[in-house]
Amino acid sequence: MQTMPIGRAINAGLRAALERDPSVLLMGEDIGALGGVFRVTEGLQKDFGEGRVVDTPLAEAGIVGTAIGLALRGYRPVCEIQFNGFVYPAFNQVVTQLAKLRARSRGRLALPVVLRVPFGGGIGSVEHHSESPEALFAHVSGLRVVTPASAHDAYWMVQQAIASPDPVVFLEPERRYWDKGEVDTALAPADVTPLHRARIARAGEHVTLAAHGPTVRLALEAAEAAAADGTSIEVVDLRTISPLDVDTVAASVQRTGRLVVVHEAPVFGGTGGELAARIAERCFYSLQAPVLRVGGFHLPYPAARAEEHYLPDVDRVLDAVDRSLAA
Amino acid sequence: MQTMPIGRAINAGLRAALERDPSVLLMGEDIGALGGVFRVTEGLQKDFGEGRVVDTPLAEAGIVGTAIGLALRGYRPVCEIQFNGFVYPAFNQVVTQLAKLRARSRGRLALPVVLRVPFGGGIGSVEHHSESPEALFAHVSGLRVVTPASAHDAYWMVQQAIASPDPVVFLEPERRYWDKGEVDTALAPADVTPLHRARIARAGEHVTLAAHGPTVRLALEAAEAAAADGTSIEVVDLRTISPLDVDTVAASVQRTGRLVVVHEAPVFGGTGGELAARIAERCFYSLQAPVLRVGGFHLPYPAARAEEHYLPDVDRVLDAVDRSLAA
Amino acid sequence: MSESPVPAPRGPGEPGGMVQLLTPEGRRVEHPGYEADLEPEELLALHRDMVLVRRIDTEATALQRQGELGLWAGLLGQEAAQVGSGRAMRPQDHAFPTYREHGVAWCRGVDPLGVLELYRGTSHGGWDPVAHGFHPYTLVIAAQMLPAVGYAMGAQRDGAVGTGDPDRDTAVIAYLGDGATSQGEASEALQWAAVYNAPLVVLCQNNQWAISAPVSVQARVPLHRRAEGVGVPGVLVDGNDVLACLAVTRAALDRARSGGGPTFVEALTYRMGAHTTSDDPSRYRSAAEVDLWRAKDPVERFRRYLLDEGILDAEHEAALEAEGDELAERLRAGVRELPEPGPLDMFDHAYAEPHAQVAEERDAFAAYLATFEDTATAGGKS
Amino acid sequence: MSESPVPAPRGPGEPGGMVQLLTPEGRRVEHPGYEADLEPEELLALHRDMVLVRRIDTEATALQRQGELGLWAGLLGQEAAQVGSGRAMRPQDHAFPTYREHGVAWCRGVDPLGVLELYRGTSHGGWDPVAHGFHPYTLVIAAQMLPAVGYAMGAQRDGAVGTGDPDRDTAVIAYLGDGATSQGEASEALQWAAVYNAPLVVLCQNNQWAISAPVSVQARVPLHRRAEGVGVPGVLVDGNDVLACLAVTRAALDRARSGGGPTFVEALTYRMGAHTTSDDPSRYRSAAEVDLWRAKDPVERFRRYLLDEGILDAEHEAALEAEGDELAERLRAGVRELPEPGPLDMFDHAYAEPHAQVAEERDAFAAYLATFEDTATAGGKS
Ligand SMILES: Cc1ncc(C[n+]2csc(CCOP(=O)(O)OP(=O)(O)O)c2C)c(N)n1
Ligand SMILES: Cc1ncc(C[n+]2csc(CCOP(=O)(O)OP(=O)(O)O)c2C)c(N)n1
Ligand SMILES: [Mg+2]
Ligand SMILES: [Mg+2]
Repeated sequence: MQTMPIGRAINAGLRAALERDPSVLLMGEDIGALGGVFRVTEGLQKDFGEGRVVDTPLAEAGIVGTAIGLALRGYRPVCEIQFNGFVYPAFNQVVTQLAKLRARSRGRLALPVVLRVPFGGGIGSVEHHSESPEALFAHVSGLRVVTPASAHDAYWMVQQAIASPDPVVFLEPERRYWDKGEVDTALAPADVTPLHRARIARAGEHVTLAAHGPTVRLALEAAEAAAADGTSIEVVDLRTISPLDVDTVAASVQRTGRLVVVHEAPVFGGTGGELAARIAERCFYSLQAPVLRVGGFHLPYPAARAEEHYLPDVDRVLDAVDRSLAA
Repeated sequence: MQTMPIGRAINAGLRAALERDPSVLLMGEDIGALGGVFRVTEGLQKDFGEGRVVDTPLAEAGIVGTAIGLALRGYRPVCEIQFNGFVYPAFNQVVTQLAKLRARSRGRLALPVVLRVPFGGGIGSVEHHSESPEALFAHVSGLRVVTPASAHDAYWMVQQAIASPDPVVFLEPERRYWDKGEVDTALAPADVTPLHRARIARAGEHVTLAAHGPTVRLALEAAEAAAADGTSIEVVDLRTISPLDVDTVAASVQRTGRLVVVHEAPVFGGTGGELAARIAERCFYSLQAPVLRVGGFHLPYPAARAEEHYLPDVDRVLDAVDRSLAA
Repeated sequence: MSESPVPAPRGPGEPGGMVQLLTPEGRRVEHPGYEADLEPEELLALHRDMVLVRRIDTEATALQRQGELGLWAGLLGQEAAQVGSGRAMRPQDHAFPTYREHGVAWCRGVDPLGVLELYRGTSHGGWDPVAHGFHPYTLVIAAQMLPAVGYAMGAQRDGAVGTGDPDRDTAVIAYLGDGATSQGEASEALQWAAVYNAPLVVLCQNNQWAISAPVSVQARVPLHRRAEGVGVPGVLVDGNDVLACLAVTRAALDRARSGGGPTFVEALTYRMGAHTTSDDPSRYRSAAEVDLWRAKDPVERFRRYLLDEGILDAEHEAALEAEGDELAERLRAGVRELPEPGPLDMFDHAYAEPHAQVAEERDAFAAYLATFEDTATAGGKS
Repeated sequence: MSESPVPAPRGPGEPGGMVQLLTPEGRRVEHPGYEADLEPEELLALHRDMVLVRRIDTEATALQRQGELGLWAGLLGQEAAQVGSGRAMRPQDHAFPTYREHGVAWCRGVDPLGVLELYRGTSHGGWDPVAHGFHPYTLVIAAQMLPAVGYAMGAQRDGAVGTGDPDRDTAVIAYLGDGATSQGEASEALQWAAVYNAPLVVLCQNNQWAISAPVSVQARVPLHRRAEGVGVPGVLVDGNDVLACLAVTRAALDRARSGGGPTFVEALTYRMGAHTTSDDPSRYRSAAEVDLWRAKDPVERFRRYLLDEGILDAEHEAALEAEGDELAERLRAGVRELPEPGPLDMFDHAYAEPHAQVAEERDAFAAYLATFEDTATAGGKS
């Protein structure tokens, strides 16, 4: 067991992948000497060389597009998109090529490409740095979308993503990079939770709270606060957005009869709607209250000093929990 | 009253807008002499000149990006994206600039830009020509997303979209371009249904069927077939995807107690999930069955000869209706 | 004001001018720096390629009219550019095509029926991209460019560039059209290729039209100048001259394989037919223009040369005609035999590993389909 | 092989070479085709701009350290490029900036506090883009380029180009960095500007770095050559020479306004400070390099020239110092006064007309907030 922040855990996971598999390479802006703006790739270029940790031109379409070509040639590129709002120049390559080439070639081509995208807000940053675009990737078939909420998951999930023969969008919760946690680096791969399995982060009885990435800690804080008032909240860390582990959530809701979904992305058209729709269908007879969603508003991400109002917080989560329990 | 196909109705609507407002201009690939690959702009360059009906270079980012600049200068550009699958090169301009510039300037800038995007399948076309990307636009705040299902709506909605001070993604149901319908061109603008209002396309009692664009006709056919077996289906033509007219659907569901949502887009992460989640919440106590969704599968759009299997059809819709009624 | 001037166009003959080795009349001419001294058999092989490729095109067009294909994007007029560049490739090279490179597919040993699969709509393409070094057709304009650069960067990483071993050194050809040069990704690809000195040849078939848009809608200066802006040499070649296309592409590929870096080749040619079978060119271009180019027909031009040289004779041509008939017959029969996709096939290829929602949808759909079989016997939908 | 050759770099002095009118030592030199014969008052005004703009930068950096700003992107070293180009604009011209054009904002009469709003995080920018002809800062690299071209196309449509009326003819400047030239949209914008002959000047401040990436990561040839590839003249100018930047931008803007079309200006300068206050340049560049450029300091260079010419004197400088102190004081006080966004403000600007879901969310949020007020008195959350 080692204790490390999430950012470092991803760094350690990338290091392990680079050591294990010579076909793995990292590509991105400022990931070399600088170690990335979040220092997630710190020290990797020094240790693995400029050939395997590549500082690219300032062009996301180029990063993803050439990564696709490298993957076709047998490499496993891991692309860093510097911030969530900068992934759109690459969107055409992601949707048109990365997601579809396998189907277009009837399975003859594999695209083991990972897109690392820091996402979410709460770091007081300027616009385009704090968005949560997961719904846009989840709706695109051919992609897998995952996000870790703990250091342990960060360390292992990034390696599982790199090992996947399918393209994976790996969303990194920006404001949690510095959150410390225990990482069991000694686990045998077989003993690691599969990439597309959700996790009960806290057991509870009265209501289920489903969260992913940065809102998992928020959900746990809400559960802690609610416990004081005698409300027992079960927190599910979804971990995977595409596919969704609906079974784990449904099993929880069958016990609690109530579900609140929390994410930072705008609620309208967000991934919470898909989960809510599936649970409302699967658990129609066990739901004692409507599934409620707490998240960002249907607005462009606001200026830094307004984000505290925009982002879901413990009070807004508890308000939804109260409404769910009151129903 | 005039009878015309949907494609012609859009053409007539564009013509009316070009005549009414000199700041309106059309931009796109092959929209001039050719009249567009679907002939929607046929004759307009001849009548309004190359200055107002502009054949652009083959670059969607350029089309949308320069349209944004033209709008900032006081024009009302109407951009044609030749096919749904070709909108992604423009996605960065749509998400980063078109959707956000108003909020970024605290309302000081207006972006009256219309993006015309033919969408949906069923025309036996090659890949990238038959996709339904509405969910990707609906989740982007700052945009409005609408789609007509009848010639009458096509004629008026395109004019309302052009008149809107906000950017509008105007989705045109590809395989319905040739569907004829009555158009009341004589209506006073005030008497026209507002752009963001849904419409009861067929009244019914037992179950509500919500559809938009190309699936509205499908829903009506299903309703007709069901009527024979004594099942009375109410069909709601959503017309607007962002915002969603949840009130109209909820009012219908409060009567019928049942809802089935149909669209061609993949169900997973599709707009049906948002509608289902909202109705399941709003109508929790009046719903007698889980909200069911019928749509495309979570797969890249298949080759033309497989699309009959991929696309929802009357049987699949009726199967869902049966399951809803059986619950 | 003083600024770095835009270089003036250069004429044929002079360095940087259009490379031509065969005049439209089929007369052999020289261009400094480019040889194409081929053996008679090689010349006949090129002629055979062009004739058969044109035959495939004719046949496919007919099959579309008969409703056997949903669509066809013809290559009529572009045989020289495609066969010349395709035959310049070595087995280990890779091509990233658009949707019109049927002639290159032929040179890469792809069964034309594999191409017809896409246009019939039974699949998105029926060949193995790796086995043929010929990647899937790309319908989204210019989207193949950056992956092509990445693939070339991969070859470089593998040490398959500049070793001097002709069977190892590898280069990539990325095909694109004149209209495609307007996509930002096309420029981005050129720049990445320049920055990484990738073993890439960009083969731009400037066939004068992007559906209804003449090339003047796309650019104010010759397309190959674009490349110079990022430090990539641009070459202009007569795209209806198979010898010139072969020589220029060979030189560019050799340069790439040896580590010399990327080259942009603009092949001046003409789309003699419609954009696709759904297009009606009479709406946007004159018959006179088409006639003008018909006089430069790449196949006829090369044929005349071979006849004058006494390399080709009536006997050869008769044999080739017969071979074409056979091929056509095989296509006509084969296209009808192409397996129809089953309702569940599409679920097999979206992901390499299971995806819960896809699996769920597949199972539900299979169960749903089964109800028809049951009820078919039971008589009608319950 | 013969191909259109990549032109060799050109030196200062010769046509197409780097335009310089002031040596790093502050000596006035000539460059064919460019004049900057300004009155003493005009020269002093330029000097004042540069000094005050630098003062704004210094102050903002300090305010960030004190926690009053969340971030600051400094312009230290780029004062000449920004003031020179900014002062070349006429009132009716429009600028599309990146996030670093504080000097241009100053020239456009934008209150520096409006810029600080963005970096403090109280808004995305506090000025009226139309009133100042200065559009919102764009943080997504190169995303301002195509809208800038479109705006220029709009001016053209309005008949505000080539009329000869100096108060009517309009041009647009699009600013971008060296790294930004790698974005496909930047190339696409150049091409559209070329195709439509738009009244556009692309002002590229090549400050040698894109965060940690030296310009060599972005390109193999000088950036202004990019433009030549699409037929747009490229001009290289000493970006630390305010007279040269003024003269070159003026000439380019005049050309654009008169209908002569777009120009790409590469201003060679240097980002003397960190990329932003969150950056640590010591990780990727040497102090020696920074010293090298400090010797070319644009403000000091111009000051020396004015002193030598006897245009500037101690008195002037003292007055300017005092003016700077006042300005700084105003910023220090003003930044703390900037209104904090209320919880419901953000709902006002996403759409011009009501959006059902936004309205619903706003009402629900307002009601939710109200519960705290109620319960605040009632004591604690129920
Ligand atoms: C991104 C994108 N936009 C638009 C289209 C529609 N489209 C298909 S082919 C074509 C013209 C292509 O012209 P060119 O690049 O010259 O190739 P050619 O067809 O002449 O071989 C267009 C506009 C597309 N396929 N992809
Ligand atoms: C599309 C996009 N990708 C990445 C970034 C992150 N980023 C911000 S500034 C910057 C470097 C820009 O360099 P340059 O264009 O030279 O401008 P400079 O900062 O030197 O003024 C990068 C990579 C961004 N803002 N937008
Ligand atoms: Mg063409
Ligand atoms: Mg820079």
